[in-house]
Amino acid sequence: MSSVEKALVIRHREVVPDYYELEFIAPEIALEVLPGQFVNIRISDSLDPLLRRPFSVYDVDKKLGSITVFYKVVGKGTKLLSQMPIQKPLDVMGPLGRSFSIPTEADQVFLVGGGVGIAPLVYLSRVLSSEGIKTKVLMGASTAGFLAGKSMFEKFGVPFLVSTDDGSEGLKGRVTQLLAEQLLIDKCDYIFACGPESMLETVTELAMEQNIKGEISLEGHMACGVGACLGCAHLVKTGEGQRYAKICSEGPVFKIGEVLFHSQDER
Amino acid sequence: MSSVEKALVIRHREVVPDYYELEFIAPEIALEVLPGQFVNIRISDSLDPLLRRPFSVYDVDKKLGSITVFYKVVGKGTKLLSQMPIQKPLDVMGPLGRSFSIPTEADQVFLVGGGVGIAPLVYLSRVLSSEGIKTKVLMGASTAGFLAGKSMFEKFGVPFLVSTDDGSEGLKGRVTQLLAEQLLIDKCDYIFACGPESMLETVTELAMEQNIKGEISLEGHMACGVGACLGCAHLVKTGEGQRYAKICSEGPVFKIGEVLFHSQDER
Amino acid sequence: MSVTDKKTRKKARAQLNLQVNLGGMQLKNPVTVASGTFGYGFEYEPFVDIAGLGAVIVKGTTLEPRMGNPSPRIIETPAGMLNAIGLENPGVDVFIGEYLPALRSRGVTVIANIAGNTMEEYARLAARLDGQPGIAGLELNISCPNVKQGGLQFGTDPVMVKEMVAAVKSQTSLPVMPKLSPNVTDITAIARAAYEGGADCLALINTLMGMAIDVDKRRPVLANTFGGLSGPAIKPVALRMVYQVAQEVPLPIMGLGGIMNTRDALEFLMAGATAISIGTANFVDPMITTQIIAGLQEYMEECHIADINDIIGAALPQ
Amino acid sequence: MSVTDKKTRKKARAQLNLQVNLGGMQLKNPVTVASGTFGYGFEYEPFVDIAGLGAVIVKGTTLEPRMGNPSPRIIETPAGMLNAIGLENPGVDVFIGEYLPALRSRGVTVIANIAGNTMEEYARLAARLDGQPGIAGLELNISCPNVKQGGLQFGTDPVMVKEMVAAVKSQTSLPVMPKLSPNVTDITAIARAAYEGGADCLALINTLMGMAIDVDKRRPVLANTFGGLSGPAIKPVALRMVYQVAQEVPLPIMGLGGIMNTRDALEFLMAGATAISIGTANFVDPMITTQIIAGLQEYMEECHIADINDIIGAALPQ
Ligand SMILES: Cc1cc2nc3c(=O)[nH]c(=O)nc-3n(C[C@H](O)[C@H](O)[C@H](O)COP(=O)(O)OP(=O)(O)OC[C@H]3O[C@@H](n4cnc5c(N)ncnc54)[C@H](O)[C@@H]3O)c2cc1C
Ligand SMILES: Cc1cc2nc3c(=O)[nH]c(=O)nc-3n(C[C@H](O)[C@H](O)[C@H](O)COP(=O)(O)OP(=O)(O)OC[C@H]3O[C@@H](n4cnc5c(N)ncnc54)[C@H](O)[C@@H]3O)c2cc1C
Ligand SMILES: Cc1cc2nc3c(=O)[nH]c(=O)nc-3n(C[C@H](O)[C@H](O)[C@H](O)COP(=O)(O)O)c2cc1C
Ligand SMILES: Cc1cc2nc3c(=O)[nH]c(=O)nc-3n(C[C@H](O)[C@H](O)[C@H](O)COP(=O)(O)O)c2cc1C
Ligand code: FES
Ligand code: FES
Repeated sequence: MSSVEKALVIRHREVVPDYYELEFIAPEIALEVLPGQFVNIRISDSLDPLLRRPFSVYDVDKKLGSITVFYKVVGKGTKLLSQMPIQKPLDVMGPLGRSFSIPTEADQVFLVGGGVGIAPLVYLSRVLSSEGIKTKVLMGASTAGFLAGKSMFEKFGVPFLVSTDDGSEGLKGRVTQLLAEQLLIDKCDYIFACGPESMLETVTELAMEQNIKGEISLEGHMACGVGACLGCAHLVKTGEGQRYAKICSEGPVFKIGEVLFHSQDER
Repeated sequence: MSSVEKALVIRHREVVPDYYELEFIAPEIALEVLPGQFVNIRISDSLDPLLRRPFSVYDVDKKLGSITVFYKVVGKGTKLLSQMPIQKPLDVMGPLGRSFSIPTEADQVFLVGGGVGIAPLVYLSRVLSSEGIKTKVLMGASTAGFLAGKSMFEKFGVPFLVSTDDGSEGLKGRVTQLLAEQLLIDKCDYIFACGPESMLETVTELAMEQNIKGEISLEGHMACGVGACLGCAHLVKTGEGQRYAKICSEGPVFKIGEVLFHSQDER
Repeated sequence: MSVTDKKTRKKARAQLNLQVNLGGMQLKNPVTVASGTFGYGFEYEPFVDIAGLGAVIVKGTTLEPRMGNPSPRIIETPAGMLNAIGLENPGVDVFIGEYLPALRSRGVTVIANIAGNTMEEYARLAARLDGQPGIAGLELNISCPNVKQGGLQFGTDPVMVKEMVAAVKSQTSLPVMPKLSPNVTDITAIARAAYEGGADCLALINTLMGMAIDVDKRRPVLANTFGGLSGPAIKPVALRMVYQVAQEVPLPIMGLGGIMNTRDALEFLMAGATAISIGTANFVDPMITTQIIAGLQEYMEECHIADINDIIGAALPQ
Repeated sequence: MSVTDKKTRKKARAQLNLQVNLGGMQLKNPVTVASGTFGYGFEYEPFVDIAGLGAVIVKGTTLEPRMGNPSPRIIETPAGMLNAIGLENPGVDVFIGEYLPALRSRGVTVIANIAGNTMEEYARLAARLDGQPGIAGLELNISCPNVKQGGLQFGTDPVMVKEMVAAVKSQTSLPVMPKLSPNVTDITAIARAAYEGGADCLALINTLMGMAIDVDKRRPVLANTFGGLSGPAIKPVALRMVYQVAQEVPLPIMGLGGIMNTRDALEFLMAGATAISIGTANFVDPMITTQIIAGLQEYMEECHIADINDIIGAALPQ
């Protein structure tokens, strides 16, 4: 069950410019959280910014009762968060949302992350490995300096390949190109992906072409985080047609093929 | 001329419970500021709290270019301010308002402060002393623990007497009683007072009864601090009748007898 | 606090009366949750004892299921947020068949919130909900920006408001609470019309109509262009309207709009509201309702007020 | 930035056009300051080159001096503030005799803001100001909560608005800019009425009517009970009204309400405002106007926009 905790910040550092790792003690959340779930953080007592901000769980230390999130400074809230000193309590609500499933039949799975979208894939990769499922991480960034999650995969010994838009490291191009290449040369039974919508759309196309099952994690503007406000709607397919699903409570993890993208959703 | 400075906080401590001393580097303001003037502080970048908060200048170090304010935590803004770490820049606007005048003909003057109202009297007492005017400070608080400004007067060797509502130190009673007593037994050519309105009203009555001139420093809700918004109006007497004066720019220091109190102003 | 202190306090609390009567609806306490901000209550069960609330006002219900608007549906604004959900809901039959029984079994005081495209739809919804066990009253959302008739919104025209309320009243024995739009020149005129139409109480306010522009994309942020502004930003406007209506119309008021804490709740009660609703604040702090109920009790103890009804309207002119 | 970079930038800036025409008023740039928030300009001279502003809209002026309301006149609210100044001002003669010459000698573009108790007072004020050198235009404050006629505020009744604008127009050769109240059901109806009365441009919005209650004293905080809500809290409402009116009425708009930074200013321009006013933000940051002018230039450079007029209305439906 979700709860709200006053979580003591024990570690907070800028990994690469504008990307931060933040670790805090939240035993109840740490105990329950599954890969792909998120926490909703109240960044300040002030009424501006007003709403909580959602962040995927990057890693968990179940013994210590701590949770790490990995975030990028993009606006007012994340800017403020980046100034949060350690040893202060943070108001954290979680765990929220549906987790990734563990494809126990799979032999090898691909984890595809674009930018800060690698956040939920670290904890997932650890759980998959512990279940004896081989994982290969494909991660992309605009340039080598922003490949921030590498150290975590290195730390946990998860094999990974990278792409950068400017070719400063790994394949020059999008991470979806990397995925296309890898699908040609390596076995993949299941795909997990998180990143910008355009990336997720391409991942969906690639997976469906090759008939590979998988799951993607979406983002969206949120208010409540618990399915009450209907603010975080995303169009999904249903038997008969389409409907809006709540990213926070029916997602953020959706099956590949279930989600409808821009082209249908946006003006 | 007033300016806005990004002032580095160099000292910040809780003197007695809820009363803080805050020192910051603001060379342009420090150079110009006179006793009785105030600064307007933007406490956070957030839009809540939105407006700046006014604080009297408690002390100045002209050499260092620093200013100290002395404040009490009473609400959202002062609470937030109390959490301000040192070595961070604070957005300070000043100096603002009219200063106390220096009654060069006076031999001995009384400085009367109620609660946090002693704030502007410290710097004033130093300037008066340097002009060779004898000063006697009368300060009141609810209880001994809140007589926070004492250390400053001790430091600068300014003689002072105290009163407390509960009698835990000095005279048991209001500081205005202390003033009444002192007016009977000691010479006073001029009175300066700062504190709650009810106190200022009584000081005014006592001074006028005895035909002693003087000045009082008012507080009020402020928005602009520069006389532009007309938000900080206080009723004053004019030749023909009455009008609203701007506390920020025509005050906060007013001549004794000039200001009209509650009884006339409020519903 | 010593053990004896705690005991005395507990005893004192037991003697406090928090119960209020909102136009025939008996509420355990004046703290309710606003329609559309608390789902059907279940979503907040991990955080709140929902049966302990004065009432749960559920998400707006229509005759037929509604899909709602495209995304983005919400965006934060300074001390507020805009929403354009578009009344997404599964329709009245699912509400009656699935949600209502579950709420009833939990002992929740339920106020149903209804919306339609025409006056007739409102009347049919009222008829359909009449006699359904477990509903304490009906809130009429006549202030939804989607609902228009003859080019004008129902909620902004006194004549239509009066007719609408009368039409609904004729179909139900439940207390009827029209929820007024703040996007009007004279809120007291609308409130009076609702009174004349037979309303049992009034809820005010719904959201202020607003918008935001995405400077990079050079177009409105919300897919629906306009949205409803809620949260602390609108509190001064909401409070003003409650204060005005409380003086002009002899109906109990459910006050809402930007309430974030106990002091805000007290402001509304003192402005003349008999009960209050918490909306956007639930998103910020999911346990806020429980905290405000406790906060009201503390306030009553400190100020020696035995009955919450004694402070209702305390700030109104004598 | 290297020296050559700086030079190129300076050159680029020189070629940017920030000038706008607001219904006959030529403004150096679209950034003006809102009436009542900038005094007569002098108050902000330590912080701002007031002649560099698009215009200074001075404090509301009446025929006779006004004393204003008792205190408290202002109170902060979440991301906003309430004010009930009560139009304190020294009267039109002092304005013409003392303030105007001083502003003129500094090269400030001045827009006078006028208010009265009756339509006749407005007309007389307009006549009195007509031909006074140094005034670029007249802003009509028809939205002040103090000003009533026949129980209704001028600014909320289309018929009165039209008459009022026509009455003022007949007395002056200056461009006339009615400033509209947001406390209305349909802002476009009021805007159209002003247009039909002969307005040259429109300013929107004035403050939303709100209040706050002092829980300890159990009475309204403001001595005047009600006050006008301004600041970022109201920005979504202001922006929505500008966007609506820009589509319905063929008049240039001065947009204001809660603008705090360059992005906010751009939102209003994209919503269809030809110029913008900064009000409450001056209190928060006295140098904000200068910063927004620079910010607009930076934005234009980054987006390769040579003329600010090219982004006006960019977010309106095609
Ligand atoms: C389930 C979920 C998990 C997430 N996990 C992570 C994570 O692990 N690490 C991370 O860095 N970010 C994550 N995000 C995104 C993160 O929540 C936003 O970056 C953050 O809320 C922005 O807040 P801000 O105040 O800094 O930005 P704002 O000032 O609010 O906005 C800045 C920009 O971000 C956009 N934005 C704001 N909120 C969101 C949002 N919820 N989703 C998408 N765009 C938004 C705005 O439109 C704007 O363009 C996640 C979002 C969701 C929904
Ligand atoms: C010229 C001047 C000099 C001042 N000097 C000092 C000083 O040296 N030290 C000090 O501690 N305080 C001083 N004050 C008062 C100080 O500005 C307020 O205590 C502060 O603004 C409160 O901010 P807040 O956000 O904590 O309180 P809020 O949450 O804004 O309000 C808390 C309480 O304080 C009251 N309040 C808010 N603002 C003011 C105000 N401007 N004046 C009076 N009451 C107010 C509110 O009505 C409320 O009761 C001065 C005020 C003025 C006008
Ligand atoms: C996301 C969201 C959805 C809402 N949906 C409804 C609704 O379905 N019916 C209704 O009458 N009001 C609805 N409202 C309005 C709220 O019930 C309430 O009147 C408004 O938000 C003001 O209160 P607040 O400031 O406390 O949120 C909704 C508000 C929000 C924020
Ligand atoms: C303290 C204060 C005084 C004001 N006085 C006037 C006035 O005299 N005449 C007028 O037309 N508007 C007046 N206004 C309204 C502003 O000009 C402006 O319309 C409003 O504040 C919204 O803009 P903002 O949110 O940027 O402040 C006043 C506003 C404030 C805050
Ligand atoms: S954020 Fe409220 S329903 Fe998803
Ligand atoms: S605070 Fe604006 S005039 Fe004094």
